[in-house]
Amino acid sequence: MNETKSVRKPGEASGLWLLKVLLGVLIIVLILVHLVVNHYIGEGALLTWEDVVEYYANPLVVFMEITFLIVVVAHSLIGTRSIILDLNPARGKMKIIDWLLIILGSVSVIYGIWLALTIASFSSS
Amino acid sequence: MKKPHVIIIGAGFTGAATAHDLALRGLDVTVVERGALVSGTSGRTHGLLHCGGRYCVKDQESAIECIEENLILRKIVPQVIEPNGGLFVALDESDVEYSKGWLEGCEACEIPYKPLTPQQTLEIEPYINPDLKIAYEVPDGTFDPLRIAMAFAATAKSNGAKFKLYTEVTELVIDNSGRVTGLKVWDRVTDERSELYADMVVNATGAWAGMIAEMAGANVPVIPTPGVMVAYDERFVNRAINRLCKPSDGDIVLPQRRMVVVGTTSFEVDDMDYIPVIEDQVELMLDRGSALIPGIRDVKERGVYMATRPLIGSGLTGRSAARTFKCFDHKESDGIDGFVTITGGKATTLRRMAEKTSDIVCQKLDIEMECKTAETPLISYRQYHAL
Amino acid sequence: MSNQVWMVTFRIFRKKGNLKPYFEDFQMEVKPGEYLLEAVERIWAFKDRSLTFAHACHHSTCGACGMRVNGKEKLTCITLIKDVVDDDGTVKVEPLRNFPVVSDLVVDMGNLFLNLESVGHHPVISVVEEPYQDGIAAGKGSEADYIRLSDCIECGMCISACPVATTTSTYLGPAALAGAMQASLNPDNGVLKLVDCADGVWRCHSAYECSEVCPSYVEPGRKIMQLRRKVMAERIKSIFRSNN
Amino acid sequence: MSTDTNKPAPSHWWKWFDPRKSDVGNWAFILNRITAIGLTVYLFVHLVVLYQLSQGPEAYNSFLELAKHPFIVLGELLVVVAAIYHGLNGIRVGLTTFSDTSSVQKAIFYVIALVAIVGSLIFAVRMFTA
Repeated sequence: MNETKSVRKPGEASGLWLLKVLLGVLIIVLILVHLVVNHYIGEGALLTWEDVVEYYANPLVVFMEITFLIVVVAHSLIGTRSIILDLNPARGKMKIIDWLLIILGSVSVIYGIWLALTIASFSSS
Repeated sequence: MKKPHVIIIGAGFTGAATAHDLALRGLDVTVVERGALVSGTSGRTHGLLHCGGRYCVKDQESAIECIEENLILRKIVPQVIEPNGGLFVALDESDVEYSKGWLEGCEACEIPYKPLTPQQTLEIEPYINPDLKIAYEVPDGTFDPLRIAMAFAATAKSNGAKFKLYTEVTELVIDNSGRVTGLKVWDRVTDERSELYADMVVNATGAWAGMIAEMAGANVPVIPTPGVMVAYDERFVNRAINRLCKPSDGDIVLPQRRMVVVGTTSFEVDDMDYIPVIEDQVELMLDRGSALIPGIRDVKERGVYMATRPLIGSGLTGRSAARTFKCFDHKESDGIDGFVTITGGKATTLRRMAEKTSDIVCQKLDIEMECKTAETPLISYRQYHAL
Repeated sequence: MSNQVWMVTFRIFRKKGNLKPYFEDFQMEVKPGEYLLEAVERIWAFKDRSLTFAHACHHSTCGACGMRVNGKEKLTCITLIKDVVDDDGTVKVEPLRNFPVVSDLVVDMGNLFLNLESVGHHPVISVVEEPYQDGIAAGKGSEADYIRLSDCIECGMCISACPVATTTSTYLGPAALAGAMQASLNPDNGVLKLVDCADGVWRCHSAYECSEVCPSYVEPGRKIMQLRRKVMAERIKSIFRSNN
Repeated sequence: MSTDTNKPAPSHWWKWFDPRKSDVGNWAFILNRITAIGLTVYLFVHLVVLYQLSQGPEAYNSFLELAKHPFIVLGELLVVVAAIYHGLNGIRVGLTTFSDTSSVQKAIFYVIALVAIVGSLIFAVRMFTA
């Protein structure tokens, strides 16, 4: 009954934790860039569908938004995983949860890319 | 053959050490303790690993026990000992006067010492009163009270001993022939009462030994003698600092973690379950302690506590009473078989008290097993919780 | 001051066996300058012999008497009653959180001790190994020769205060991670690898409650951060080593 | 003492948010966790809602009309406040991790709290007067 420490959960070692922190820093940077870019290109607010489409006409904007999406989804899902880890799930459950999070993240990113490209395509047509 | 079952009452130093000794000799041991481990006198001990210097003038038997056990404990349980040595410091002419007899005592008891000039003393312990006349370095040490008991208990457990804490003895079970065959206990964890059977019961309750003995109609002349200890919030020294004088109040200052602890006093009480802190004595500790280490006056008090020594009654009281221990076979003293009491003594001699008690227990049970505790290193105190 | 007497209600957490826990009030005259453990011991001595609580040294070297006092972890032997009595004259005393309750105020801290053991924390160390931040370092000269008891008194209060430990019993916890930091002074014992895991140094969420309640200068939160830097530095170093 | 040494303590997730007599560090953690959960929920709701963009101008613009409701604006403000706090506390955690500043973590918290409040007020004024 004394060997509890042999059942260490794999996962969030320095790598994942560091990634979360770096992504966090990146988010702050991207938000600041976003605010600045938004101010100059979008001229303040994106209050109509037309505004948004026009904004997305710039390929740099599309690239930036997609990057932002990936970074935010990754950070939030690693964070979610960290919160779930705090609930001390069994090793097997954690594996399932990991897969669910990976699927959720992939679907979100693919959907987001599709959405961004769709919006961008409105301006060229 | 079935192993004889020995129940030890009390998980203080003596109880834990006796459990270790008997378990090492292969006996089946159960310790019952009404409170937590070392929650009586033992936990509240000053923590001085005596070299014997304190007793070498008036009580050489105790002094010799101390220096011998000191060296053994350093070997078997270094995990809880600060082996930095100690100083006996003379602050005035009367201390210097006392030192003559003291040095003779050290020689007689084979306690090694090294004289230091005031300058040499202040070089190694700069916070000692700079007005000192002379100091002697001796092999004192300090130990952690709870953890030394845990180390003994852990090793006892690793050899099969069981510890039942929060289990209070309510009655001794005595058969028609006047033999103690077990005890009735109250488990304070579950609030349940039960009866335990034993081939031998060892009363290792220190200052409370008289009360337990009375349950069997036996008499133990133990005089509960409390004293105060005051902890101050700075570690001024690395060595145990003793005043070089006739043992009196507040003449020892010990380092412990980031504190120093000054002790102690000596008076007698009847009810020892709760000893109130006497504020005049706290004041006295500050006075006496700051005579040795003036800086004590400038730091905060961190804690105050009273510990009740079990002194063996012999007509003499307080500081004059011997600090040695005594093991009573109640068959001889009261005609009660199956019942042994160990009391008196001091923390430094816990192993030897256990050895003596275990010898008597084994002799009574007709078992021929040598004591091996002096050569057996104790396992990590933390294993107490693993076993 | 010294003659002043306060009537204080001690609201004590009680639990026996599998019975439902409850709070019991004990009214008692105390001196405001007394330490809380004195009052708890007096309740046992004079009011209710069934009360269980752990204690030993009564001066903060053993770590046995940590409890939650008005919801906050306190080492009761060095906590003055006047500092914890509420305005309505009550003090609520509960066992530490995040440990199984044995009975009343006694908890089972076995895991804490085993975790400290598993990371190789040394109970006695050279005085230079846990240096003083401020205050006086005792002695002079070859201080490295002096041995002293380590700062951590294994009281479990940091575990009780830790928000992560409330749900993650496998988390090594502040005390053991601080112990690992101490153990990592010896570079060859593999402790940095041991704590580089989800239950180790990366589980901490920087609430620093551990450092807040630590009665013994350990500052576990700070040690965890130091340990993180050490683990990261070790990882970076090992990348270069494997390339050679 | 007859207990199993390694019996886990009972787990209650809501105790993460137990304010006890918490010090600021614990409040920082509680707020961090609440904002984390809130922002994650918002992120995915936001992604779903933006589907309207792919459905052409009518769908999206009518949705934008709906979004002018004060409750929605208030919700958006909460998201902004949460983001500001979460980001700033992230900086605090990073600082105390990568440098030996955990002894001043409380002071850092007070600074970020002040910045967060000022920032939130600026956004509040802008959003409700726009």
